Amino acid sequence: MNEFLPLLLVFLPFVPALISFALPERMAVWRDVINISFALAKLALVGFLLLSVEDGVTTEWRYEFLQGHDFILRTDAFALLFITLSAFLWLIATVYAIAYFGRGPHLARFFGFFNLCVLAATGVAMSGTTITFFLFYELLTLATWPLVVHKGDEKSLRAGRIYLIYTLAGSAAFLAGIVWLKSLVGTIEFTAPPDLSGIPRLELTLIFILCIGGLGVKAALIPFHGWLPEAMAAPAPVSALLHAVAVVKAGAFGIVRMIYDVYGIDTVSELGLGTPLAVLAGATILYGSFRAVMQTDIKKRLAYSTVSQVSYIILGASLIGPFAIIGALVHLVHQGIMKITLFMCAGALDNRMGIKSVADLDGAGRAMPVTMAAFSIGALGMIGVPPTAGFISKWHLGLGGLQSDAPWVIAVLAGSSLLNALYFLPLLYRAWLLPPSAKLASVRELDGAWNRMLILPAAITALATLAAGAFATFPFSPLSWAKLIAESGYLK
Amino acid sequence: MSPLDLLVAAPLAFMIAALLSGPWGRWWLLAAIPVMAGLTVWLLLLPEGSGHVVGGWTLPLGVQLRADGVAQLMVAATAVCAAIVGLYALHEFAPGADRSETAHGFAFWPLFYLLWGGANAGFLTTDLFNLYIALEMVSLAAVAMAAMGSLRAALRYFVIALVGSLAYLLGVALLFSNYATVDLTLLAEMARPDLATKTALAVMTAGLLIKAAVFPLHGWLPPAHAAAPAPASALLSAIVVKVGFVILLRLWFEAFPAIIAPAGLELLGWLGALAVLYGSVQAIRQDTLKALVAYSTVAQIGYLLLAFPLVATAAGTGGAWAGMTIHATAHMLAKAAMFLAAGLMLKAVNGHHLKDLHGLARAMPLTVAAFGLAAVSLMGLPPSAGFLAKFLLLEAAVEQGAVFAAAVLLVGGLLAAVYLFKPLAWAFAGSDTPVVVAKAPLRTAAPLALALLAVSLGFAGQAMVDITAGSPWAGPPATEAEDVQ
Amino acid sequence: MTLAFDLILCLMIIGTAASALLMRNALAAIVFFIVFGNLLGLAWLAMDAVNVAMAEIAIGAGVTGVLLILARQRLMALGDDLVCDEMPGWLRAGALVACAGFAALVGAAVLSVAPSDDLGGPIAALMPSLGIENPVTGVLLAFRAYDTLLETFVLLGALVAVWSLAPGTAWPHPPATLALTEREGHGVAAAFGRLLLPLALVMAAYLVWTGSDLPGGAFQAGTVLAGGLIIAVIGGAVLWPRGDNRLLRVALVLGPAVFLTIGLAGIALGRFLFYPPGFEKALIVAIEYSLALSIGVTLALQLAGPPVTPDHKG
Amino acid sequence: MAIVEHLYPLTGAVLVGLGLYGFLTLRHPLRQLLAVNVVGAGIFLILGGLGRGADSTDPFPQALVITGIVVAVALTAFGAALILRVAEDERAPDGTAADDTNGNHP
Repeated sequence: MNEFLPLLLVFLPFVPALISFALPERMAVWRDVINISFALAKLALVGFLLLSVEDGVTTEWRYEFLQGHDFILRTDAFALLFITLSAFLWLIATVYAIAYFGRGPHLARFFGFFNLCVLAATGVAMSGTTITFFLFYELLTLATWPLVVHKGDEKSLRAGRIYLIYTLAGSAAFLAGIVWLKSLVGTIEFTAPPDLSGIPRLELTLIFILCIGGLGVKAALIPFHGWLPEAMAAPAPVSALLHAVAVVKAGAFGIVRMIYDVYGIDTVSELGLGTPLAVLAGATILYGSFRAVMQTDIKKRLAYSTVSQVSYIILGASLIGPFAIIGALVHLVHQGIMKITLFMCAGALDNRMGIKSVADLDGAGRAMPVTMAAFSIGALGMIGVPPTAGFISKWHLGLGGLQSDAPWVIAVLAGSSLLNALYFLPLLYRAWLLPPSAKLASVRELDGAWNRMLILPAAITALATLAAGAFATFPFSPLSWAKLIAESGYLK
Repeated sequence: MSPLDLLVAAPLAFMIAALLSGPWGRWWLLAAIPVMAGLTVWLLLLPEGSGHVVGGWTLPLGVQLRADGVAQLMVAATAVCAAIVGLYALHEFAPGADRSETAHGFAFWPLFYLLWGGANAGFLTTDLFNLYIALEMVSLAAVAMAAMGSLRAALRYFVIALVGSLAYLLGVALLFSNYATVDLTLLAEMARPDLATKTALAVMTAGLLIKAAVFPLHGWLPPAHAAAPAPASALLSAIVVKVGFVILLRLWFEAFPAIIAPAGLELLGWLGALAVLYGSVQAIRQDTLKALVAYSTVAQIGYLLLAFPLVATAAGTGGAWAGMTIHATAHMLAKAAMFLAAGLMLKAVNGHHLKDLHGLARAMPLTVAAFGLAAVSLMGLPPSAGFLAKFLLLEAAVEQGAVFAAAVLLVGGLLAAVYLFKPLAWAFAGSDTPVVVAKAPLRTAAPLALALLAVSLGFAGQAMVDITAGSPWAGPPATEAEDVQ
Repeated sequence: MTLAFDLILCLMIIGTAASALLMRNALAAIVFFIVFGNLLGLAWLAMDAVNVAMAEIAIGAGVTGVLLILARQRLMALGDDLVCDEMPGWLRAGALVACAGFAALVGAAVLSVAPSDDLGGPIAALMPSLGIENPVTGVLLAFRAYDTLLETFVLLGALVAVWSLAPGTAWPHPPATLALTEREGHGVAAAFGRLLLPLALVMAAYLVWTGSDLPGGAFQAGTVLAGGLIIAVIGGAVLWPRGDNRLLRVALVLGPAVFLTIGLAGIALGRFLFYPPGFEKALIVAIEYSLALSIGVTLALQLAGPPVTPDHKG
Repeated sequence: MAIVEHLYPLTGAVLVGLGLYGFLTLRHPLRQLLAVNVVGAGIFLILGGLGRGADSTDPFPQALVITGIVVAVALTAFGAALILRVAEDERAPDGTAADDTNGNHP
């Protein structure tokens, strides 16, 4: 039974995907029920696995799809960190999407691909070899494209085109890298880094660049970030999913795997590859923040904020040190929770009151206090105000920078936090302290089940943002789990 | 008893039956499918390299049939394609309103079986002259099917194919004169690098490159494949070009590997690379759907040629060999699916252009899904068989340090994504659902089944690698084909 | 034959071929092509290949020539005067150089191979077991019967392919009638046709029968039959049948069907296309007769071309 | 002496070249069809001529040639019909026989 658990966990969303595709629109209620119940089932399954992995039991499923090429799904602690996040946010995003779209057209397709996306993200997390990782990584690309072009207007199609060009080119580079590496050292399982000592430095460096470059596209590292702000053309639930868990996180997750499980920190430090990557991540953090400040569209601003925030993870991973990696891992979760909160709120504001740009926000806090409260918590978290989750991340990253003799990291973090404040606080100021503009539709935030359902997910994740910060030392908190990962494998 | 000759005889028997049955001829398909399926399974179960000489005569007089890995894989893929395309065609090639015969509705079916039988004959024989006849069977049916769409394109195809056939025949004549045999297995033992052999090989290769539509001899393909009715296009792109390719394989890697100069392999590799790039760029530039899909065939054939130098240098590992043959199989299934899906979509909107597909993902979700899945395999994205093939080729290229080939493989995949997502983007465009009239909606199952197969065969990777490795001449030196009764 | 004869013959072959290709007048070109085919037949005779000579004269020169003449006539009727656009001189020069080079390459390859009768011996050794004398028929219908079987299907398929070209309104009407250009010749042709058809039948039957022992055989006989049919149609003695005529279909598939059936029956005795000992000649002759009939009808209909809509006859 | 022995196959080689030249320079499909037949005849001469022994000709290539001639005539017949139909189609009044709608599809 346990052997098939990883398989079950990955392919569970396939069932609601198929059902969503197949059910006619008039049975939409059933589709909603099925989607939510499968999300719950998956969460339960993840809970069960969390308990067993904490006891040190990892389960594994392997299948030799080609001689010498294993397809491996494994539940190690790092995988579970990502899976827990995705399972939790999947449930949240499903509820939100149902409320957001109501009974709009062609949702069957949307929920079908939505589920495939989650399948791919889970697969990315549990992949036990580079080639398995690649399989799911590509599947993720394919499954997200229909979501990006969901609206079908000129802008979405353009976004979809740009998204594909970036991500497929990235995947090609990544594929070249892993095939090259495999031809040198054979199959690479993510259990212990292979022995790379006999391989010329130049080759290793080139492969590293190919792989990180390829993964960096999804993680929106500069200069490969161009697709992300464009992808804002997608509906809010898609943006939430893309930014918080699926696409960008798959890239960041892959980079962590590359550094810690494929090359191993020793090889990376020996080759001197960590510092350039850290610098690039730092540059991305500052660049993203700068661009965010300049945006007037709320979703665009959030998008550039994502560019910046995801690189925190890469920064932490590339600094190579106990605190830094804990910071990176914990931020993987924290950023997800915070960013999904922000996107869901932005979507709700747009959906209910037609607010799209910063200037429209005046007085929105009075019309939709719950939404704006959740938004504010997310924004403060992003800035890194204690006791939110964001503070925990930045604290560890900062310590990690000091520990790795990279004091410039503190400057980057400080600068970024300043910029974060610069682009988030005005929103809060406008929403809470300015009088509402006349043209804003007057809405009653919590009227009707649909509307309550639209707010509820954001409220939950906002509370989670607070909880992750306030109860960071409790077992099973993201921080504790990140420490578990770091202690179990990444720090020797 | 052996399935080898029955796989050729059965379609021919059905050809006669279809000819005799007039307006009812199409229904023979329902008998043909189980018969051919049974024979194909039987073929797959045969021990590696089993074969015999037809009629119980002996070489060099007789014609030897043999089941090696390539033949098994290609015959099986052909059977799947032909069966499903045939089912799809039942509606398109039907009698007129008053049960009277129509020229196309009647003639398609005998030609269909001629093509099927000819393709099987071509895959199974080791006799170069017999291959010539098989090639003509296939070409004749193919041109006639192309003529059902555009007479002009068919004429162009016909004239060029004729030259290709004659070039091939000239080579056969020279080889027979030189060695007093036209059997590949005997030639492999006797091959000498003399002028006659080299000339023969050169002209035969040129002829086959025409038949397989390899750049720069591909000119006839796009107009003919784009204009033909959907099931005909599917058969042409999936099966017909593969016959020329398989003969090329047999010549280069079975009969004359000893006298092939590396430069020749390199040349074919370059042609393949150019075909991938040129075909893709042309496909990107098309604004009609079927022309796009047809140029995609030009590009995909390029991969097969690109693999030639990799296969030759990778003796023993077999990765490139498997990659090449699996690519041929994957392309067969995916391209047939894509043409059928394209046919349904265009029929429904009554147009030809990409922009006519506007919003079709909503009106015909399953058909668009079939197109999309086929596209996944053609782009070489996981988990499809197309990915498996590309992965194996890429691995071989990287292992051999063939950086250029590896780059072409990767870039080709990206270009394929560019041109294949264009129609998909149109299908996903717009928020209003167009009103389409899909006749015989059950037909959607055909492209969907083919596309799903192309994608899911990726999971059966090792099985396909094992089958295709069953060529007595792919890895170790050639051995005599065994005779099984 | 003497060397001089061979040499003159070859020069004439090349000369007529060149004329057939280079004449501006299409009719003259086709006439030269027919002469060329007949000279080739002579060449085959000179090489002691009587079977091939008959096939070449009957099919290569005869049927192909009639085909080309008919096609030209119909194209002219459509206003296509078959004039080729003149290519630029430098292109023609380039093509000439390339083709001369290619011919030289092929010629060199040919010269490097010594002519020899390699398989004559092994074939002769096997012939007694077949009970027929003509080794070419032996090769065609025994050793390489598989080739021949497929070939008959190519022929049949070609007719279906010709039919498939019919305009939508034309199927299943008969092909266009063949008419002489001059009215006066009509009566003569009619009488001739009525006379010739039975003669052609007898002649075909004879050719098949001798084919097993002497030169001749199904293809040659089929061609004679086709010729008889054509002339009979020109004279109006018989009319082209409709494409969906039952009897016609049976006649068309008879040869291939008999061949295939005998081949499949062989499986019961061991192998596809295996002739049980003692029955070789009987089976081969049965195949040949049915083939001759089918080939005759098929060739005649191929010459007739695709069906036409009744109201416009080309 | 080689030339004498090779007289017919060499003639065949010349015919191949001639036919190819005709094919390349003649721009009318029917003339090209004729040229292709010349090439075919040349190939058959090579095949038969090189199978000539001291006093007999190998029956094996003879049979191949006969098969080849029959295949060639089948293709020529189809080609001629195709050329004719293309010509008819081009001269047809608009609408009655436009290229890819031959009226055969319901």
